[in-house]
Amino acid sequence: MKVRITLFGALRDADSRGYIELDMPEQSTIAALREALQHHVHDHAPPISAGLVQRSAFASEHEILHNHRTVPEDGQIAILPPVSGG
Amino acid sequence: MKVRITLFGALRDADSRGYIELDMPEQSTIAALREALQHHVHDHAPPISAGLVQRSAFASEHEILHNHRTVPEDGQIAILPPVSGG
Amino acid sequence: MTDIYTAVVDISHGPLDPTAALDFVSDPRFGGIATFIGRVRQHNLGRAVTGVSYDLFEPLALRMFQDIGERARAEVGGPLKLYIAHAKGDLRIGDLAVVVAAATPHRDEAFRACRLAIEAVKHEAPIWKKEHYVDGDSAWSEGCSLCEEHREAERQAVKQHGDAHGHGH
Amino acid sequence: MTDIYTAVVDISHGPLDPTAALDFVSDPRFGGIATFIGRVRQHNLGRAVTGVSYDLFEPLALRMFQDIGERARAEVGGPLKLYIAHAKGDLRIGDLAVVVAAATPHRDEAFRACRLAIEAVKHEAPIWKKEHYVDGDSAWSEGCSLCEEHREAERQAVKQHGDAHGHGH
Repeated sequence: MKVRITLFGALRDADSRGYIELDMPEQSTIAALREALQHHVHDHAPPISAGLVQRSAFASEHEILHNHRTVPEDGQIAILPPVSGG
Repeated sequence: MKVRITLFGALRDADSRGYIELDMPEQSTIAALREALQHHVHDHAPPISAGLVQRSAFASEHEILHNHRTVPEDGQIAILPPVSGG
Repeated sequence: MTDIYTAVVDISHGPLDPTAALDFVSDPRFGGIATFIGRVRQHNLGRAVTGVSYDLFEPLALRMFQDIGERARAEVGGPLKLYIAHAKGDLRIGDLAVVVAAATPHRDEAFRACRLAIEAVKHEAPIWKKEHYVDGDSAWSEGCSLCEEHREAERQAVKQHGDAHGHGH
Repeated sequence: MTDIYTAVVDISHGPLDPTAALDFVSDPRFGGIATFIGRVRQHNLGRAVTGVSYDLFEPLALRMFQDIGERARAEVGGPLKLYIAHAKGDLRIGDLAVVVAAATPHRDEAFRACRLAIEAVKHEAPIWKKEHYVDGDSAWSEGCSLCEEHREAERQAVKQHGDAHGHGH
Protein backbone atom coordinates (compact mmCIF):
# COMPACT_ATOMS: atom_id res chain seq x y z
CA MET A 1 0.00 0.00 0.00
CA LYS A 2 1.01 3.60 -0.58
CA VAL A 3 1.47 5.55 2.67
CA ARG A 4 1.54 9.33 2.62
CA ILE A 5 3.47 10.76 5.56
CA THR A 6 2.70 14.42 6.18
CA LEU A 7 5.68 16.36 7.52
CA PHE A 8 5.73 19.00 10.28
CA GLY A 9 8.25 21.21 12.01
CA ALA A 10 11.90 20.40 11.38
CA LEU A 11 10.90 17.40 9.25
CA ARG A 12 9.33 19.69 6.66
CA ASP A 13 12.88 20.13 5.40
CA ALA A 14 12.91 16.45 4.38
CA ASP A 15 10.69 17.14 1.37
CA SER A 16 9.60 20.52 0.07
CA ARG A 17 6.20 19.11 -0.95
CA GLY A 18 5.39 18.67 2.74
CA TYR A 19 4.97 14.91 2.56
CA ILE A 20 6.81 11.70 1.72
CA GLU A 21 5.16 8.71 0.08
CA LEU A 22 6.40 5.19 0.79
CA ASP A 23 5.26 1.78 -0.43
CA MET A 24 4.64 -0.47 2.55
CA PRO A 25 3.21 -4.00 2.93
CA GLU A 26 -0.44 -4.07 4.12
CA GLN A 27 -0.81 -4.12 7.92
CA SER A 28 2.66 -2.73 8.47
CA THR A 29 3.39 -1.63 12.01
CA ILE A 30 4.39 1.90 12.86
CA ALA A 31 7.79 0.50 13.85
CA ALA A 32 8.26 -0.84 10.31
CA LEU A 33 7.10 2.46 8.79
CA ARG A 34 9.56 4.32 11.00
CA GLU A 35 12.41 2.13 9.78
CA ALA A 36 11.43 2.58 6.14
CA LEU A 37 11.20 6.34 6.63
CA GLN A 38 14.63 6.44 8.22
CA HIS A 39 16.11 4.73 5.18
CA HIS A 40 14.25 7.07 2.84
CA VAL A 41 15.38 10.19 4.74
CA HIS A 42 18.96 8.88 4.90
CA ASP A 43 18.97 8.51 1.11
CA HIS A 44 16.91 11.55 0.06
CA ALA A 45 17.40 14.14 2.79
CA PRO A 46 20.79 13.50 4.38
CA PRO A 47 20.80 16.76 6.40
CA ILE A 48 17.95 15.34 8.52
CA SER A 49 19.40 13.33 11.40
CA ALA A 50 18.29 9.73 11.92
CA GLY A 51 17.81 10.65 15.58
CA LEU A 52 15.09 13.14 14.67
CA VAL A 53 12.99 10.42 13.02
CA GLN A 54 13.62 8.21 16.06
CA ARG A 55 12.37 10.89 18.44
CA SER A 56 9.29 11.63 16.33
CA ALA A 57 5.82 10.19 16.84
CA PHE A 58 3.37 9.07 14.16
CA ALA A 59 -0.25 10.13 14.34
CA SER A 60 -3.56 10.14 12.58
CA GLU A 61 -5.84 13.18 12.80
CA HIS A 62 -7.33 11.49 15.86
CA GLU A 63 -4.47 10.15 17.96
CA ILE A 64 -0.81 9.32 18.40
CA LEU A 65 0.04 5.91 16.94
CA HIS A 66 2.76 4.14 18.87
CA ASN A 67 5.22 1.56 17.46
CA HIS A 68 3.01 -1.51 17.97
CA ARG A 69 0.05 -0.02 16.06
CA THR A 70 -0.56 -0.60 12.36
CA VAL A 71 -0.56 2.03 9.64
CA PRO A 72 -4.10 3.43 9.08
CA GLU A 73 -6.04 1.77 6.28
CA ASP A 74 -6.45 5.02 4.38
CA GLY A 75 -2.65 5.35 4.17
CA GLN A 76 -2.75 8.85 5.66
CA ILE A 77 -0.37 9.49 8.52
CA ALA A 78 1.58 12.38 10.03
CA ILE A 79 5.02 12.40 11.57
CA LEU A 80 5.40 14.67 14.57
CA PRO A 81 8.90 15.72 15.60
CA PRO A 82 9.38 16.83 19.23
CA VAL A 83 6.83 19.54 19.93
CA SER A 84 7.46 23.12 21.05
CA GLY A 85 4.15 24.92 21.32
CA GLY A 86 3.16 27.74 23.67
CA MET B 1 -4.02 61.79 74.94
CA LYS B 2 -7.03 61.50 72.70
CA VAL B 3 -6.84 58.49 70.35
CA ARG B 4 -9.10 58.30 67.35
CA ILE B 5 -9.70 54.72 66.24
CA THR B 6 -11.01 54.47 62.69
CA LEU B 7 -13.42 51.56 62.18
CA PHE B 8 -13.61 49.16 59.23
CA GLY B 9 -15.67 46.18 58.13
CA ALA B 10 -17.86 44.62 60.80
CA LEU B 11 -16.52 47.06 63.39
CA ARG B 12 -18.12 49.98 61.55
CA ASP B 13 -21.31 48.93 63.34
CA ALA B 14 -19.69 49.91 66.65
CA ASP B 15 -20.13 53.63 65.90
CA SER B 16 -22.05 55.16 63.01
CA ARG B 17 -19.53 58.03 62.80
CA GLY B 18 -16.92 55.52 61.59
CA TYR B 19 -14.57 56.08 64.50
CA ILE B 20 -14.31 55.84 68.28
CA GLU B 21 -12.33 58.30 70.40
CA LEU B 22 -10.75 57.17 73.65
CA ASP B 23 -8.65 58.99 76.25
CA MET B 24 -5.46 57.05 76.87
CA PRO B 25 -2.30 57.74 78.90
CA GLU B 26 0.70 58.90 76.80
CA GLN B 27 2.84 56.03 75.49
CA SER B 28 0.08 53.50 75.93
CA THR B 29 0.73 50.14 74.30
CA ILE B 30 -1.54 48.68 71.68
CA ALA B 31 -2.43 45.97 74.20
CA ALA B 32 -3.70 48.65 76.59
CA LEU B 33 -5.64 50.37 73.80
CA ARG B 34 -7.20 47.06 72.84
CA GLU B 35 -8.37 46.50 76.40
CA ALA B 36 -9.81 50.01 76.66
CA LEU B 37 -11.60 49.56 73.34
CA GLN B 38 -13.08 46.28 74.46
CA HIS B 39 -14.56 47.97 77.52
CA HIS B 40 -15.87 50.82 75.39
CA VAL B 41 -17.47 48.49 72.88
CA HIS B 42 -18.94 46.35 75.65
CA ASP B 43 -20.62 49.45 77.12
CA HIS B 44 -21.56 51.34 73.94
CA ALA B 45 -22.01 48.69 71.24
CA PRO B 46 -23.04 45.50 72.97
CA PRO B 47 -23.95 43.68 69.70
CA ILE B 48 -20.23 43.67 68.79
CA SER B 49 -18.58 40.58 70.26
CA ALA B 50 -15.52 40.98 72.46
CA GLY B 51 -13.95 38.24 70.38
CA LEU B 52 -14.07 40.43 67.27
CA VAL B 53 -11.96 43.13 68.96
CA GLN B 54 -9.57 40.40 70.13
CA ARG B 55 -9.13 39.05 66.61
CA SER B 56 -8.63 42.53 65.13
CA ALA B 57 -5.30 44.20 64.43
CA PHE B 58 -4.41 47.85 64.94
CA ALA B 59 -2.59 49.76 62.24
CA SER B 60 -1.33 53.14 61.12
CA GLU B 61 -1.52 54.13 57.45
CA HIS B 62 1.94 52.58 57.15
CA GLU B 63 1.92 49.29 59.02
CA ILE B 64 0.26 46.84 61.37
CA LEU B 65 0.95 47.69 65.01
CA HIS B 66 1.18 44.62 67.21
CA ASN B 67 0.40 44.47 70.94
CA HIS B 68 3.85 45.51 72.20
CA ARG B 69 3.96 48.71 70.09
CA THR B 70 2.85 52.10 71.42
CA VAL B 71 -0.03 54.17 70.09
CA PRO B 72 1.18 56.62 67.36
CA GLU B 73 2.00 60.11 68.62
CA ASP B 74 -0.58 61.74 66.36
CA GLY B 75 -3.31 59.69 68.03
CA GLN B 76 -4.55 58.34 64.69
CA ILE B 77 -5.04 54.60 64.46
CA ALA B 78 -7.22 52.11 62.63
CA ILE B 79 -8.69 48.86 63.84
CA LEU B 80 -8.75 46.07 61.26
CA PRO B 81 -11.11 43.16 61.83
CA PRO B 82 -10.27 39.87 60.07
CA VAL B 83 -9.83 40.66 56.38
CA SER B 84 -11.77 39.21 53.45
CA GLY B 85 -10.52 40.82 50.25
CA GLY B 86 -10.36 39.31 46.78
CA MET C 1 9.10 51.12 41.53
CA THR C 2 7.61 51.43 38.06
CA ASP C 3 7.49 47.66 37.48
CA ILE C 4 4.78 47.31 40.11
CA TYR C 5 1.37 48.94 39.61
CA THR C 6 -1.09 49.07 42.48
CA ALA C 7 -4.57 50.55 42.60
CA VAL C 8 -7.79 50.70 44.54
CA VAL C 9 -10.59 51.38 42.07
CA ASP C 10 -13.84 52.99 43.18
CA ILE C 11 -16.37 50.94 41.28
CA SER C 12 -18.72 53.91 41.02
CA HIS C 13 -16.12 55.51 38.70
CA GLY C 14 -15.67 52.44 36.50
CA PRO C 15 -14.85 48.73 36.56
CA LEU C 16 -11.50 47.01 36.94
CA ASP C 17 -9.82 46.61 33.57
CA PRO C 18 -8.02 43.33 32.79
CA THR C 19 -6.82 44.72 29.46
CA ALA C 20 -5.05 47.57 31.26
CA ALA C 21 -3.40 44.95 33.49
CA LEU C 22 -2.11 43.03 30.45
CA ASP C 23 -0.90 46.25 28.84
CA PHE C 24 0.96 47.24 31.98
CA VAL C 25 2.85 43.97 32.40
CA SER C 26 3.57 43.36 28.70
CA ASP C 27 7.25 43.75 27.86
CA PRO C 28 9.48 42.41 25.07
CA ARG C 29 11.58 40.64 27.72
CA PHE C 30 8.64 38.59 28.97
CA GLY C 31 7.20 35.43 27.47
CA GLY C 32 4.76 34.48 30.23
CA ILE C 33 1.83 36.39 31.71
CA ALA C 34 -0.26 34.81 34.46
CA THR C 35 -3.36 36.59 35.67
CA PHE C 36 -5.99 36.07 38.29
CA ILE C 37 -9.37 37.75 38.22
CA GLY C 38 -11.82 37.56 41.09
CA ARG C 39 -15.46 38.00 40.13
CA VAL C 40 -18.53 38.38 42.32
CA ARG C 41 -20.45 35.14 42.10
CA GLN C 42 -24.07 34.30 42.60
CA HIS C 43 -23.75 32.01 45.57
CA ASN C 44 -21.50 31.83 48.58
CA LEU C 45 -21.63 29.06 51.15
CA GLY C 46 -25.01 28.07 49.73
CA ARG C 47 -26.69 31.47 49.99
CA ALA C 48 -27.92 33.39 46.95
CA VAL C 49 -25.99 36.65 46.74
CA THR C 50 -27.24 39.81 44.99
CA GLY C 51 -24.00 41.77 45.37
CA VAL C 52 -21.13 42.60 47.67
CA SER C 53 -19.62 45.76 49.12
CA TYR C 54 -15.90 46.19 49.68
CA ASP C 55 -14.54 48.39 52.43
CA LEU C 56 -10.80 49.18 52.38
CA PHE C 57 -8.29 51.01 54.53
CA GLU C 58 -6.92 52.49 51.37
CA PRO C 59 -3.52 54.00 52.23
CA LEU C 60 -2.42 50.86 54.06
CA ALA C 61 -3.90 48.60 51.36
CA LEU C 62 -1.85 50.36 48.67
CA ARG C 63 1.28 50.14 50.78
CA MET C 64 0.67 46.44 51.28
CA PHE C 65 0.08 45.82 47.58
CA GLN C 66 3.48 47.42 46.98
CA ASP C 67 5.09 45.24 49.68
CA ILE C 68 3.44 42.19 48.18
CA GLY C 69 4.93 43.16 44.83
CA GLU C 70 8.39 43.38 46.38
CA ARG C 71 7.92 39.95 47.92
CA ALA C 72 6.85 38.53 44.58
CA ARG C 73 9.95 40.06 43.00
CA ALA C 74 12.17 38.45 45.66
CA GLU C 75 10.39 35.12 45.11
CA VAL C 76 10.90 35.32 41.35
CA GLY C 77 14.51 36.46 41.70
CA GLY C 78 14.54 38.11 38.26
CA PRO C 79 12.71 40.66 36.15
CA LEU C 80 8.99 40.94 36.88
CA LYS C 81 6.12 43.27 36.17
CA LEU C 82 3.17 43.00 38.49
CA TYR C 83 -0.26 44.64 38.50
CA ILE C 84 -2.57 44.53 41.52
CA ALA C 85 -5.93 46.31 41.54
CA HIS C 86 -8.83 45.84 43.94
CA ALA C 87 -12.32 47.28 43.70
CA LYS C 88 -14.05 49.28 46.41
CA GLY C 89 -17.72 50.10 46.78
CA ASP C 90 -20.84 48.22 45.80
CA LEU C 91 -20.41 45.39 43.27
CA ARG C 92 -23.04 43.32 41.49
CA ILE C 93 -22.86 39.70 40.34
CA GLY C 94 -20.22 39.43 37.65
CA ASP C 95 -18.38 42.60 38.60
CA LEU C 96 -14.64 42.22 39.02
CA ALA C 97 -13.35 42.44 42.59
CA VAL C 98 -9.64 41.99 42.01
CA VAL C 99 -7.24 41.76 39.07
CA VAL C 100 -3.67 40.51 39.41
CA ALA C 101 -1.29 40.12 36.46
CA ALA C 102 2.32 38.99 36.59
CA ALA C 103 4.74 38.84 33.67
CA THR C 104 8.21 37.27 33.65
CA PRO C 105 10.54 35.76 31.06
CA HIS C 106 9.16 32.23 31.67
CA ARG C 107 5.82 30.91 32.77
CA ASP C 108 6.67 29.19 36.03
CA GLU C 109 7.79 32.43 37.68
CA ALA C 110 4.72 34.21 36.33
CA PHE C 111 2.39 31.66 37.90
CA ARG C 112 4.28 31.77 41.20
CA ALA C 113 4.28 35.56 41.37
CA CYS C 114 0.58 35.76 40.49
CA ARG C 115 -0.38 33.15 43.06
CA LEU C 116 1.75 34.69 45.78
CA ALA C 117 0.19 38.09 45.10
CA ILE C 118 -3.45 37.00 45.14
CA GLU C 119 -2.98 34.88 48.27
CA ALA C 120 -1.34 37.81 50.05
CA VAL C 121 -4.03 40.25 48.89
CA LYS C 122 -6.71 37.92 50.22
CA HIS C 123 -5.09 37.06 53.52
CA GLU C 124 -3.19 40.19 54.49
CA ALA C 125 -4.56 43.33 52.88
CA PRO C 126 -6.97 45.53 54.88
CA ILE C 127 -10.07 44.78 52.81
CA TRP C 128 -13.50 43.68 54.02
CA LYS C 129 -16.34 42.13 52.08
CA LYS C 130 -19.99 42.46 52.97
CA GLU C 131 -22.37 40.12 51.18
CA HIS C 132 -25.92 41.10 50.34
CA TYR C 133 -28.44 38.27 50.09
CA VAL C 134 -31.64 37.77 48.13
CA ASP C 135 -33.69 37.90 51.34
CA GLY C 136 -32.45 41.45 52.06
CA ASP C 137 -30.08 40.31 54.77
CA SER C 138 -26.39 41.13 54.60
CA ALA C 139 -23.28 40.03 56.48
CA TRP C 140 -19.57 40.76 56.65
CA SER C 141 -17.59 37.74 55.47
CA GLU C 142 -15.60 35.65 57.85
CA GLY C 143 -12.00 36.63 57.39
CA CYS C 144 -8.33 36.18 58.23
CA SER C 145 -7.10 37.80 61.41
CA LEU C 146 -4.14 40.14 60.95
CA CYS C 147 -3.42 39.86 64.67
CA GLU C 148 -0.20 37.88 65.33
CA GLU C 149 -1.61 35.66 68.04
CA HIS C 150 -4.71 34.80 66.04
CA ARG C 151 -2.80 34.18 62.83
CA GLU C 152 -0.74 31.59 64.68
CA ALA C 153 -3.88 30.00 66.12
CA GLU C 154 -5.43 29.90 62.62
CA ARG C 155 -2.33 28.25 61.18
CA GLN C 156 -2.48 25.56 63.85
CA ALA C 157 -6.17 24.96 63.14
CA VAL C 158 -5.43 24.60 59.43
CA LYS C 159 -2.67 22.07 60.14
CA GLN C 160 -5.00 20.01 62.28
CA HIS C 161 -7.82 20.05 59.77
CA GLY C 162 -5.49 19.50 56.85
CA ASP C 163 -7.32 21.84 54.52
CA ALA C 164 -5.84 24.66 52.52
CA HIS C 165 -7.25 27.47 54.61
CA GLY C 166 -9.07 27.63 57.89
CA HIS C 167 -12.18 29.39 56.68
CA GLY C 168 -12.43 28.19 53.15
CA HIS C 169 -11.88 31.25 50.99
CA MET D 1 -18.95 20.11 25.32
CA THR D 2 -19.80 23.80 25.40
CA ASP D 3 -17.83 24.52 28.58
CA ILE D 4 -14.56 23.98 26.72
CA TYR D 5 -13.56 26.27 23.86
CA THR D 6 -10.62 25.35 21.66
CA ALA D 7 -9.17 27.19 18.70
CA VAL D 8 -6.21 27.47 16.38
CA VAL D 9 -6.03 31.06 15.18
CA ASP D 10 -4.32 31.98 11.93
CA ILE D 11 -2.43 35.10 12.92
CA SER D 12 -2.76 36.53 9.42
CA HIS D 13 -6.52 36.82 10.10
CA GLY D 14 -6.11 38.51 13.48
CA PRO D 15 -4.49 38.18 16.88
CA LEU D 16 -5.46 36.01 19.83
CA ASP D 17 -7.99 37.80 22.01
CA PRO D 18 -7.63 37.56 25.80
CA THR D 19 -10.87 39.50 26.28
CA ALA D 20 -12.77 36.85 24.30
CA ALA D 21 -11.22 34.23 26.57
CA LEU D 22 -12.44 36.05 29.68
CA ASP D 23 -15.90 36.50 28.17
CA PHE D 24 -16.11 32.79 27.34
CA VAL D 25 -15.21 31.55 30.82
CA SER D 26 -17.17 34.17 32.77
CA ASP D 27 -20.19 32.72 34.54
CA PRO D 28 -22.24 33.76 37.58
CA ARG D 29 -21.24 30.48 39.26
CA PHE D 30 -17.55 31.27 39.09
CA GLY D 31 -15.52 33.51 41.40
CA GLY D 32 -12.03 32.71 40.12
CA ILE D 33 -10.52 33.10 36.66
CA ALA D 34 -6.88 32.15 36.08
CA THR D 35 -5.31 32.87 32.73
CA PHE D 36 -2.00 32.29 31.06
CA ILE D 37 -0.83 34.22 28.02
CA GLY D 38 2.30 33.30 26.11
CA ARG D 39 3.90 36.17 24.21
CA VAL D 40 6.77 36.15 21.73
CA ARG D 41 9.78 37.62 23.47
CA GLN D 42 12.84 39.35 22.21
CA HIS D 43 15.45 36.86 23.35
CA ASN D 44 15.61 33.13 23.70
CA LEU D 45 18.58 31.26 25.09
CA GLY D 46 20.63 34.41 24.67
CA ARG D 47 19.85 35.02 20.98
CA ALA D 48 18.02 38.09 19.72
CA VAL D 49 14.78 36.97 18.10
CA THR D 50 12.89 38.95 15.46
CA GLY D 51 9.87 36.66 15.33
CA VAL D 52 8.66 33.07 15.40
CA SER D 53 6.58 30.86 13.13
CA TYR D 54 4.20 28.23 14.46
CA ASP D 55 3.40 25.09 12.51
CA LEU D 56 0.50 22.94 13.74
CA PHE D 57 -1.12 19.63 12.85
CA GLU D 58 -4.43 21.35 13.29
CA PRO D 59 -7.07 18.57 13.50
CA LEU D 60 -5.03 16.62 16.05
CA ALA D 61 -4.12 19.79 17.97
CA LEU D 62 -7.79 20.71 18.35
CA ARG D 63 -8.64 17.18 19.45
CA MET D 64 -5.84 17.31 22.01
CA PHE D 65 -6.96 20.70 23.34
CA GLN D 66 -10.37 19.15 23.92
CA ASP D 67 -8.82 16.12 25.67
CA ILE D 68 -6.72 18.46 27.80
CA GLY D 69 -9.91 20.27 28.76
CA GLU D 70 -11.51 16.99 29.83
CA ARG D 71 -8.45 16.18 31.92
CA ALA D 72 -8.60 19.60 33.54
CA ARG D 73 -12.26 19.02 34.32
CA ALA D 74 -11.45 15.66 35.92
CA GLU D 75 -8.64 17.30 37.93
CA VAL D 76 -10.95 20.06 39.15
CA GLY D 77 -13.77 17.65 39.93
CA GLY D 78 -16.45 20.31 39.63
CA PRO D 79 -17.80 22.96 37.28
CA LEU D 80 -15.19 24.49 34.98
CA LYS D 81 -15.06 26.61 31.85
CA LEU D 82 -11.83 26.45 29.93
CA TYR D 83 -10.57 28.34 26.87
CA ILE D 84 -7.51 27.24 24.90
CA ALA D 85 -6.36 29.07 21.78
CA HIS D 86 -3.03 28.82 19.99
CA ALA D 87 -1.71 30.96 17.16
CA LYS D 88 -0.42 29.65 13.86
CA GLY D 89 1.67 31.43 11.26
CA ASP D 90 4.29 34.16 11.53
CA LEU D 91 4.39 36.10 14.80
CA ARG D 92 6.41 39.16 15.73
CA ILE D 93 7.82 40.18 19.11
CA GLY D 94 4.94 40.88 21.46
CA ASP D 95 2.38 38.87 19.49
CA LEU D 96 0.38 36.39 21.53
CA ALA D 97 1.21 32.72 20.92
CA VAL D 98 -1.22 31.06 23.30
CA VAL D 99 -4.11 32.08 25.56
CA VAL D 100 -5.52 29.79 28.25
CA ALA D 101 -8.29 30.84 30.64
CA ALA D 102 -9.91 28.69 33.33
CA ALA D 103 -12.84 29.68 35.53
CA THR D 104 -14.17 27.78 38.54
CA PRO D 105 -16.09 28.62 41.71
CA HIS D 106 -12.85 29.10 43.70
CA ARG D 107 -9.38 30.21 42.79
CA ASP D 108 -7.30 27.17 43.64
CA GLU D 109 -9.08 24.99 41.06
CA ALA D 110 -8.82 27.77 38.48
CA PHE D 111 -5.05 27.97 38.91
CA ARG D 112 -4.69 24.20 38.78
CA ALA D 113 -6.80 23.85 35.65
CA CYS D 114 -4.97 26.71 33.91
CA ARG D 115 -1.57 25.30 34.78
CA LEU D 116 -2.48 21.77 33.75
CA ALA D 117 -3.77 23.05 30.43
CA ILE D 118 -0.78 25.20 29.49
CA GLU D 119 1.70 22.48 30.50
CA ALA D 120 -0.16 19.93 28.40
CA VAL D 121 -0.42 22.29 25.42
CA LYS D 122 3.33 22.90 25.57
CA HIS D 123 4.41 19.31 26.10
CA GLU D 124 1.85 17.28 24.20
CA ALA D 125 0.12 19.21 21.45
CA PRO D 126 1.38 18.86 17.85
CA ILE D 127 2.79 22.39 17.54
CA TRP D 128 6.24 23.43 16.36
CA LYS D 129 8.02 26.74 16.81
CA LYS D 130 10.65 28.12 14.45
CA GLU D 131 12.63 31.06 15.72
CA HIS D 132 13.96 33.76 13.41
CA TYR D 133 17.08 35.56 14.55
CA VAL D 134 18.47 39.04 13.96
CA ASP D 135 21.32 37.63 11.87
CA GLY D 136 18.84 36.12 9.38
CA ASP D 137 19.30 32.59 10.66
CA SER D 138 16.35 30.55 11.87
CA ALA D 139 15.91 27.28 13.73
CA TRP D 140 13.18 24.94 14.90
CA SER D 141 13.06 24.91 18.71
CA GLU D 142 14.16 21.91 20.68
CA GLY D 143 11.04 20.15 21.81
CA CYS D 144 9.35 17.38 23.74
CA SER D 145 9.19 14.01 22.08
CA LEU D 146 5.69 12.54 21.77
CA CYS D 147 7.22 9.11 21.24
CA GLU D 148 6.65 6.78 24.22
CA GLU D 149 10.19 5.50 24.46
CA HIS D 150 11.71 8.96 24.24
CA ARG D 151 9.27 10.50 26.69
CA GLU D 152 10.38 7.92 29.23
CA ALA D 153 14.05 8.64 28.47
CA GLU D 154 13.38 12.39 28.88
CA ARG D 155 11.67 11.83 32.21
CA GLN D 156 14.68 9.88 33.46
CA ALA D 157 17.05 12.62 32.31
CA VAL D 158 14.96 15.22 34.13
CA LYS D 159 15.04 13.17 37.32
CA GLN D 160 18.80 12.88 37.15
CA HIS D 161 19.37 16.55 36.49
CA GLY D 162 16.77 17.60 39.02
CA ASP D 163 15.35 20.43 36.93
CA ALA D 164 11.74 21.03 36.09
CA HIS D 165 12.00 20.03 32.46
CA GLY D 166 14.73 18.48 30.37
CA HIS D 167 15.06 21.21 27.80
CA GLY D 168 14.20 24.29 29.74
CA HIS D 169 10.99 25.59 28.21
